Amino acid sequence: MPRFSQETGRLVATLVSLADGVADLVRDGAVVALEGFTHLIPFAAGHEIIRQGRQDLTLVRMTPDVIYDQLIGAGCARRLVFSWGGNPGVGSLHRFRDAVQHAWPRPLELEEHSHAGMANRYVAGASGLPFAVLRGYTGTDLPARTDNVRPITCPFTGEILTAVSALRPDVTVVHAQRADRAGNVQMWGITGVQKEAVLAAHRSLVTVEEIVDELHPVPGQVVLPGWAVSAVAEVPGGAHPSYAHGYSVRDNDFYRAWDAVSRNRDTFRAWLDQHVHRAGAAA
Amino acid sequence: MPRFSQETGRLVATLVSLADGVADLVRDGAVVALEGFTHLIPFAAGHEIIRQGRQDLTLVRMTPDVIYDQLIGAGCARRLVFSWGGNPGVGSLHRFRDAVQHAWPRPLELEEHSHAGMANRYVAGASGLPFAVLRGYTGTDLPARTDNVRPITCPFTGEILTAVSALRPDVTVVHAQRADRAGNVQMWGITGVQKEAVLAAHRSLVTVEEIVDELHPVPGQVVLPGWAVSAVAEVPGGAHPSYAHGYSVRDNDFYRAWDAVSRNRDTFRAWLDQHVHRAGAAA
Amino acid sequence: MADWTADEMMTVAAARQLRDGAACFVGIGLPSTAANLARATHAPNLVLVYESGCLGAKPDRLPLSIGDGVLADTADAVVSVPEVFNYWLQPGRIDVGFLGAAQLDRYGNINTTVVGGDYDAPKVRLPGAGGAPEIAASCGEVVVIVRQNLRTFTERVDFITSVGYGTGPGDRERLGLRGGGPRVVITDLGVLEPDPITCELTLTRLHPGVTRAQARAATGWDLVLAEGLTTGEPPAARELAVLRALEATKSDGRRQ
Amino acid sequence: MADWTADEMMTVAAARQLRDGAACFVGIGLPSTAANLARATHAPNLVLVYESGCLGAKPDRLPLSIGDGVLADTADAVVSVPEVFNYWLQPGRIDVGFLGAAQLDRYGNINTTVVGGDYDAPKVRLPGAGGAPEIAASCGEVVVIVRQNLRTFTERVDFITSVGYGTGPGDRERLGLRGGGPRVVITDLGVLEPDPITCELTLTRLHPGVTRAQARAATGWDLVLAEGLTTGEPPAARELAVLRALEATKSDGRRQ
Repeated sequence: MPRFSQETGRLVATLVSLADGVADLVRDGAVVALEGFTHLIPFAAGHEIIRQGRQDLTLVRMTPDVIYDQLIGAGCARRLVFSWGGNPGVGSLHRFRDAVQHAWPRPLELEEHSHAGMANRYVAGASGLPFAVLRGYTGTDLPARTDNVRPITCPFTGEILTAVSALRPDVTVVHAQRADRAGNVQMWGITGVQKEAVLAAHRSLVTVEEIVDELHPVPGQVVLPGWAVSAVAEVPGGAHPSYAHGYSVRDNDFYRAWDAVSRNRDTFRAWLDQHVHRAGAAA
Repeated sequence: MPRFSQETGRLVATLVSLADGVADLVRDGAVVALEGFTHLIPFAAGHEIIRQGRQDLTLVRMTPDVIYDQLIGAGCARRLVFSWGGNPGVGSLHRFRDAVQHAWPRPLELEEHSHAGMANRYVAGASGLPFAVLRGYTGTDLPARTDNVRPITCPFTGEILTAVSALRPDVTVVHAQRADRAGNVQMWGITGVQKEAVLAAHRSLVTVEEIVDELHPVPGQVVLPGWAVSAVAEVPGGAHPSYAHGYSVRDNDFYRAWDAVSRNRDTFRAWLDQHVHRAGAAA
Repeated sequence: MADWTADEMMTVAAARQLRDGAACFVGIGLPSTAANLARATHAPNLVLVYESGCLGAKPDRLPLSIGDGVLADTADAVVSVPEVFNYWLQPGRIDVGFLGAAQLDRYGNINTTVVGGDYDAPKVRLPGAGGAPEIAASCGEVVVIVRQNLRTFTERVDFITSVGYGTGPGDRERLGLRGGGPRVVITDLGVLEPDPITCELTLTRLHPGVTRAQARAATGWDLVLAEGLTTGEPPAARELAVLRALEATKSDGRRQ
Repeated sequence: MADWTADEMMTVAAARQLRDGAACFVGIGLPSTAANLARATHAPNLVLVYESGCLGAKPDRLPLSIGDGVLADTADAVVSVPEVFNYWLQPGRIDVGFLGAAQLDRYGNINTTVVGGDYDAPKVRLPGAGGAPEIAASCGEVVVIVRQNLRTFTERVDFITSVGYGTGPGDRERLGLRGGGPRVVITDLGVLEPDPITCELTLTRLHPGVTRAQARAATGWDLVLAEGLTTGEPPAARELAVLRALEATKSDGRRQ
């Protein structure tokens, strides 16, 4: 969806508001990946998805944590494709468990993988390949639970390895530190699997701490050219309670507090009502 | 070959002289990759290999250019595994052509690939996999000339793609801007396929512009931890006539002049004698 | 009454397993605590690798998550998540992998996926695999840290998330797993190691003050006691002091 | 007598093929010259992708090699060589691929490997494939720039390094090649385009001052002239001025 800018004549990502970006790119029933490996998690975009009442989403994410607990508890998800679902360093995700164990607020189908498998599924998607090869899953009970993990034989050595099918989300949403007005996106610190998740997706939405006139190089940066991104929305603090390296620090107290908030359906609903629904598209 | 440092108690790359590093790591008959994609080409290490009179090497490199023209003309190579052999922007490699067309100074076996194929062969080697998958070679005459390119069927879609076998050089040699005393290596600018080539090899030798007490982060840097590198040698200017971004510029005049020097066997031998053999291990 | 807790003893015992200079793949929780304790005591040059892509991280406090900024700030290199698994873990570059477990069987197979009921309607849904299956497959050796009780030490795990010795001798080779598998299991009661012939986890060390009977009573299979079963050293004063100082930094997570 | 050379006409004609804003995979030599001419004239926002990993390079002079520092210094992003092929070229993110040729046949198949003799003892050993096979396979379309003569325009290429339309209609689909293949071939005599039905390269435009007879005489197969064969525009004064200024920067390579 990069547009050909009339003023610059260049293929650029569209600069949008968070509300418009989510309305345009995240549709009911879509396969949606919100990525960010502990760092740069697009919480604000997740909250906007909840506010807009998206339904029947297939949520994809290596490490579904608090933001997916919220999306699942809010009833947005029909299916979850993941490799580790917990509150890092704190414990379980109670909304996630409630959905799996008691189908509340609705049943949640699961497809689970290992981190290595998920990462390689994104790599295959980003590479325009139908599958990737790894040494993984062997001897575990995981392959019996999905059609997306199969043995593959090396055509040179005869060795049997593991193939995983490519992940191609309808849309990937990530948060980054900066973008320029052409939609070139710059992120640094722990950049996880975000590049692969964006390039694997048919369309992408990037929220950023700030939009600047010029991107100055930063050590450890990953830059996504504007012509490879669909839309960019300026959302300062859009990763909170996760963080944006150089802009904010991880709000560990929030993650700890979430355990109590999420244990009980009523306290969760109250939290959601106050902090997401009433918060409006301000976030 | 990283050693356990007595003073620091840490796994570190050995700091060596260029002569000792080549003597220890590059043996007659070995499979040797000198990588560097136009930038950071380890010329000094190549000259040391010539000075030490290595024989029967299988030389591996995506873009054999002037340094391989010199190694081939000096008679060090029995076999060349490559994807593009020329003098970038100037023309042919005359020593390479003389070896292939007239077996001078000795016959040269060739195994050739595409860039995408070679890059993925290094990726497979670095990943501990026996092969990699790509969309490549299809419909060309290249697969008929090597055993290392074969069709592979996607276990999910049935689509037929191309598999290339992993490259595992006995030793990879690269040049970088800096290393610290623990052998942590830092390079930036165009870093090509060097990380993959080093990680794919059984052992590695890195020449650097300078060894520093501390590596300060640089935008676009690639850092190879000392525990993943065998040996590091300080060789200022060791990439000339290639360059080290931030330290020197590419000596394009040398590349242009090489065309005349290398056209004729005698002028080549005279050049080799004066600029490599007599230069001693100073370079 | 000892002046240290069973968890402290367990963490200290795990830290002692790590030799200086080794490259260690650590998850959050007890593994990260033990690895950082080792780095702060006898193994100052331990190379900590976190699945978030931080190679050689040197945190001065315990990160609450594997993605805390302190890990990136202090790392020798920060790489992508696909790279940490494909270029660093998979080829066997990591010496030691640290794993926890919700269930563990006599062959060191680990379950962190589901407990009870069946897979589609489990009694307890656990976080899942994360990096564990490939850590268990590819690290030079695996150190398991887990509290020992009948819920955890089970005759059979409800789901094999990560493979130890499978069904016994030769299984890892048959499966083509290149890493050495679980070399030691550290619990709050003692230390178990695989029998060289049978691969079955046997009790080789008790923590001070723990009896054989307690260890057997906390094990869901007929636990074999190794000949030469010993009692380990209690935590040294320095080990305890450093561990407690590290634990104290946890509450301090916001100051990154 | 025209005040421009055939090579200048060829480069200008190639530059005119590039629409502003497109992503273009360029090799060194005429393709790089033409792409930078386009960027300096009608296509200021052309995205230049070099196989050295420079995405969106904006050189202010002609690099002698695809790895010149100016490409990294001016790029939107510099990525590894595996990444530029796997994440950027292979999935079809590049609109236009620019290729040269030592031999070219009527279906736009290209040889840059060996000429004459047989593969193991060739008369002329050429540089080889480089990035060309996958550029030809995966770019949205391919623009070939090559001087037209009997040595180059051959009935059959001695080695297929890069596939055009193979043996004719349907071949690219049969081979599973996802890119569109050669859309246009720019020579020093004119412009050839594949016939929509037969896929055979037919002459659609002559450069000013070139005759049909000259074009046929320089082609090693019975060259079909398209109905509506036209004569192209000569280089505009501005195109020539910019091109010559660019060429002048070549000699200036050391000042990076």
